[in-house]
Amino acid sequence: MNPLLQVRDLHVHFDTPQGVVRANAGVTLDVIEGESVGIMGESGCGKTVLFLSILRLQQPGRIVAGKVVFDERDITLLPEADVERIRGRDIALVPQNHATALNPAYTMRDQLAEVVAVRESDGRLATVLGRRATSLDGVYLDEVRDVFRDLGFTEERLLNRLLQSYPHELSGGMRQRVLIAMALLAKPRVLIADEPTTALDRATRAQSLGVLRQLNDRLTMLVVSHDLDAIRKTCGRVAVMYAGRIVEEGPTSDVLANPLHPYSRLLIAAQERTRGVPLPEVFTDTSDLIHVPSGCSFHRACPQMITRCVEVEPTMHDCDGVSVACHLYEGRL
Amino acid sequence: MRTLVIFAMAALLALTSLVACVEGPADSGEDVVLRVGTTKPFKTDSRFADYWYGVLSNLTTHDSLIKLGPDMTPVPWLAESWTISDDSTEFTFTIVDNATWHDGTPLTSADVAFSIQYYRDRDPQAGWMQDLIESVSVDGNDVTLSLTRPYGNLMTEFMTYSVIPEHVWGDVEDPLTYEGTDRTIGSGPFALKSWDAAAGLFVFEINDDYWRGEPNVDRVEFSVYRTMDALVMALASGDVDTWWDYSGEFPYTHVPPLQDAGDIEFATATFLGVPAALGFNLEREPMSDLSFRQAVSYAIDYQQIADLVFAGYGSVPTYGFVPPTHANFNDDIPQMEFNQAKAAGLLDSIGIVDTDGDGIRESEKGDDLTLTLLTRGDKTSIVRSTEMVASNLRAVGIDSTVKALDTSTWIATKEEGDYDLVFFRATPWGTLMHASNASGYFDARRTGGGVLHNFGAEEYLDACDARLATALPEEQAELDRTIQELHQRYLPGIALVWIESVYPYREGWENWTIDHIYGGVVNSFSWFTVTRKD
Amino acid sequence: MRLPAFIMQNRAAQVGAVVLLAFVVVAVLGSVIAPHDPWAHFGPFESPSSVHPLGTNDVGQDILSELLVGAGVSLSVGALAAMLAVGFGVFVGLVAGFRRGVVDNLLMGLTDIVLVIPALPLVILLAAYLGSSIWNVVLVIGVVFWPSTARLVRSQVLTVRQSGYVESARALGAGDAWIMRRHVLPNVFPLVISKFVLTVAAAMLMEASLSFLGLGDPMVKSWGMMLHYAFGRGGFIQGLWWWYLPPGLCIGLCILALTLIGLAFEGESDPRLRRALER
Amino acid sequence: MRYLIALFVIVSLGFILPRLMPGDPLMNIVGEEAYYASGGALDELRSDLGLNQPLIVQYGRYLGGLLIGDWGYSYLYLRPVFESISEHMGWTLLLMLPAVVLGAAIAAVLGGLAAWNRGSRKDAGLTGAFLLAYSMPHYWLAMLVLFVFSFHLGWFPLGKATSGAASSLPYVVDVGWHMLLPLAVVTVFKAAYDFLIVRSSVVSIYGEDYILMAQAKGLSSMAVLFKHALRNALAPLLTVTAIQFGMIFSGTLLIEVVFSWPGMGTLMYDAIGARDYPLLQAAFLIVAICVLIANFVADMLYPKLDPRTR
Repeated sequence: MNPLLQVRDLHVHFDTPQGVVRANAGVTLDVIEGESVGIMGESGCGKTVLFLSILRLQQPGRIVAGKVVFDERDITLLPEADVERIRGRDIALVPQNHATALNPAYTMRDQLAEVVAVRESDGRLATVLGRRATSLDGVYLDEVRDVFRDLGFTEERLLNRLLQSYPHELSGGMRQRVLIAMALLAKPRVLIADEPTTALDRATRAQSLGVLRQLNDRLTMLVVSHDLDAIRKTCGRVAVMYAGRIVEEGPTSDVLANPLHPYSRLLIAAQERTRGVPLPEVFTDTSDLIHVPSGCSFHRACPQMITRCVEVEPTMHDCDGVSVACHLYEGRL
Repeated sequence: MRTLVIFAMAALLALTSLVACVEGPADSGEDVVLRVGTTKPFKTDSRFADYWYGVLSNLTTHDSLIKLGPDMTPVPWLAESWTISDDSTEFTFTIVDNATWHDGTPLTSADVAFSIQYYRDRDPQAGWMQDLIESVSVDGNDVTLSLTRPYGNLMTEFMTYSVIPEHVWGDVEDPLTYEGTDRTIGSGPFALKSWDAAAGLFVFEINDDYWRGEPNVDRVEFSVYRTMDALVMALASGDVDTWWDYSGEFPYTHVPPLQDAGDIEFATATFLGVPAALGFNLEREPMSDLSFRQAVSYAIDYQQIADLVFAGYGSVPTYGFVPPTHANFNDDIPQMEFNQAKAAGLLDSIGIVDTDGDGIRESEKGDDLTLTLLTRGDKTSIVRSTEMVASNLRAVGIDSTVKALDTSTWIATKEEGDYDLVFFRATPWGTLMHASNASGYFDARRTGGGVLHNFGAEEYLDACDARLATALPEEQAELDRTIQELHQRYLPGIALVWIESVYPYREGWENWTIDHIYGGVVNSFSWFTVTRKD
Repeated sequence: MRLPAFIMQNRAAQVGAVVLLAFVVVAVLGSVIAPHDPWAHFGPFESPSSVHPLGTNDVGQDILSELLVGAGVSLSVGALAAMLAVGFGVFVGLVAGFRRGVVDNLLMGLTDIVLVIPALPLVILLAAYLGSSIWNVVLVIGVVFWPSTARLVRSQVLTVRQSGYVESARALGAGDAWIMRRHVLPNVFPLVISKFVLTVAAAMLMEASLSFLGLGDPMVKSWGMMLHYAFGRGGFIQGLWWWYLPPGLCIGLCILALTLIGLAFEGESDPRLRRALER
Repeated sequence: MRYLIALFVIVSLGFILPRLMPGDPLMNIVGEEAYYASGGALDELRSDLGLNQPLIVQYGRYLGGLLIGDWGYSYLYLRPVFESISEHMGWTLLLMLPAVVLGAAIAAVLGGLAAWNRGSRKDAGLTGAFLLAYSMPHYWLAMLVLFVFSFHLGWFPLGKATSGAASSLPYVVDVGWHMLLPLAVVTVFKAAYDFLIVRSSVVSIYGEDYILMAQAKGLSSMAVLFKHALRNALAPLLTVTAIQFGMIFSGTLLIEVVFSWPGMGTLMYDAIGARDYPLLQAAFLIVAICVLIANFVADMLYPKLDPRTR
């Protein structure tokens, strides 16, 4: 069937004092309605830029080539107003850093109500300053209750306190829940979860993983994460990104059990060791994004480099269900 | 948001509190209204506390015994006549009997006597009276002053002291701090209707039963501006009809826009004072040497100062310092001469020569001669003149550093004698002080803010004393000429320029009388001569 | 960090630098390129002509020459005053930052107080007291403008001290001097430079204000004094724009240029870059 | 406590500085030409004003007076200092407070827009314009404004706070008419200053995740700017405004002179010229207190604007 979200050969560039950073250099990815896809990679591999571009929030980056088709419409070409309508309502985001993702100046009630208001009408200034966006009552309050119940947050009294409080008054787990709740309140078709489990204590991690697992039978998900467990538990399919490209992609079980691309191997091995703690940038050298090395961008750090890697840029090959961009697998079927 | 509210409330508060403290009088129909602009820093309507209002009241709300007529001789006012004893120690004034105060009570010779004593005993400005006026006696309409010594300048002095009502001031201990609303009551042609500090506006209403008859103007408004620029704009754009200043001259640099305005005309009169002058520190070498002072006098390009600083309205003065406006002007005294050769010669003759060839002459001690020029930083025309003199001196090999200071600091520095040349101005009234002929500025025995008191030559002091000792016009005339001569001979100071004052007024006003002391066209005489054709 | 790098990244700053450079060149060559001696007297109130491109002032001095020579005076007044202020500020800031405790409290107390006193009235007071020599103007302005620098430097010193690597360096027995050279100065430097540049601007503005109020040095041709005379001696009221506009514009442009450069040092690069690229 | 110390030092500074200056305050009471061969009455006056006592005694009296709310007696106005000041203070505040609020408001909106469209032509235009205003000598611009709008176009009065007698229109309207130009000028300078602050703080706020989040929620850019970004830029703006207060006073001083505005600025300027010690002391004190109050208010309001600091 036709994928709900198609990313086709996406190129996103950033102009920096040091030069043009090619943050995404030809990303291609399909997401079919109902499935959930994981994206792995280190800091700086371009996964953040990828989902920002899907929401067209990559500024100041420039989408120089490729397209992002959502529901038959190319987001990169839509007028801003339409994209605003897609954001939140069709594609919602659960941001990575719960500590900073909530506006310190507004209470939870305000920020949740805002979501409802936007969903019900639109995102114009008048709306978000309007009554509905600032007070949360009646059916909407019930809705919020339900959402939080789903998130395993049953106690009425606590909920009321939660609604009254400002971000800095809440624990990390709480904030994480609120963020997820906000995403759900928007009733999106696609949910992008950016590092949903980092910066959380074990217990909360387990919880929010649980939540995500329930969610992925309900809606389409894109999970960006270091965390193998997170990916394993929540995603049917996983893509490994390196230096702005997807180097390997396939069913989660296969890829995690038996990664093909040398980079995937190193990455997954390292991740197994560190249990989801974000990696220091061992393999990626962000300067590669500016002065792109010839051939395979990984060849410098690659333990299995062959001369061909320096000359020719590898393309995606399919080898039994898993597609991988590496010369080692060329011609193998 | 909360901030906004608070600010807004505060602002509102401020506003309302202000609304409370001012009333706006309504103006009536076809009255003849004269609107006068001024830049004098008025503070209050207390004629004792506010020096400038004191002056203003003398020509609006109050009357003096006599005034100085346009021809610079005393004319009767509240005193319809007077007699002076031959030894000039007894002055008897006969007071008019139809004068009344604004509140209706008649003005009597008793009021006059009271006023003189009150000034003597209570007014800091009248300190000079204390050891001079021995007694004041009243006999019918006559008021007689007995002096401890002959005093020739009394008549001139008295034109600046207005008579005040005994029934107001009788039991006021300290006039400076008296707050009573009746402190503005006088006998003059106008009564103060309002002083609005926020609007910087004095409104004077006509005094219908003024004892000398009704003035030609029904209401006079004095509007105070902070900068001359603003005032001239007001003149040109018709907000005010004319300009008033006491002791200052209208800046010529501001004349052209008024000429362009089209409906402004100018009355002119030779200024009684000296708008820019320099004095020598006679305590110091080489200023103590007459030849040096003469050398300086030759070094200065007077015509240039007249042309550039005073825009051609100036003329080259004489060695006698005071201008021809003075009643007994000595016209035998020669004009100042600009002659660098003579200057150089004189300097050489007294051993001030440039030995090391650096273009600067050295004093006897051998170090470069660098004079300290002390000047009034707040009077641009004086500063400009100083600038000119500095370059003139440089041209004859005398270097200088200029100290431009604000009035108070200028006075203090001058009092400490911390200068070689001091630049100042002699006000119209100032030139009449003391033994007249600007002696008030030079006589070493004097004290005071604006004066130099730098000159103590026997001859000169004696002449001053003699002049002070006689009130008889012909004797005075003789001595005036002498004093001017002595000034030429000793040269304690140099008048840098004399000027034609210009007094702008709006077309349609005619027949002004010019008063050399009280601000040109706006004065006690004009009230009865000026007319407005409609 | 090399200064040029800073400027080069920021087009506005480049413009500022160019303008400022132009002014500095004029300031240096002023008396050389001036068509006349600014003190020489020609006909008063002449309109612009080939001889006097900007006409002459009330006493017939060539306005263009005044302007050119004035550049030197105004700029050096600004620069000297700023050096004084920033120098002192840095000193106080460093001492307070390192010596903590009583010294710190005292110095910062003083700083706050000076911050609270309205600058201009104080400057007027001091200027009137010291007399209007150009040096006093410099001194006075210097005295008033140091506190903000002091606060800035101090806070920098403190943050640097807090930082782990300095703590450990201390543990290894590194002295204040070393920490200062190695860590504080590099961090403080751009801020101080920007503070300096901005203070120069403020000082020039202050000099102009003082002159306007008649507290400038009449024997020195600064732009402020030119304006003082343009207003005091009828240039303005007579609408001689070639007299009262150029000095004002020059002051404005200079300050604009300085501000542009100063802001560039605060080196704002788009914060969204980091988020996008380093995750 | 720090406030108190600051206050004390300022009180003392206000006392010492004027007295360091050369010049005799009495000169201004008796006028430039007045002379006093026998200065009896002057000495009397001098002792009335307590000027003949040693400084330390005068200082003691002054402090004592302050404690019982006696601000001393103005030589220049020859009336209790407090009256003169409260009168002029009203006018200055009438000019300043609206200017502060308006300036901040304008700066907030435009600064926000400029930051939002960072690097765009709009940004360049706005920033350029405000920088230019920021760079012009205050009095110079004020003079030009007065020249053009009041003199040439004749739309506004040539300075002063009211037309007094000619207020056939209601007083308040009259005042409003008079204050429009000076207010505009002060506002422009205040706004120019704030603009830079707001712009840079909003620019940095853009890096914040909650802005990204707000966008991801589907808020329009205006909504993000005005509800989320500006809201968080208010706190720094408040702080700056408080610190600025003294500076605004200074700026207002010159503008008051140009517009013959009867406020603190002109008062202080005259007081300095006249060596009116008591008036100067009080004026300094008042202004300083205003600044202190401003800072205090800011400290109070800050938590309201930034919940994190509660």
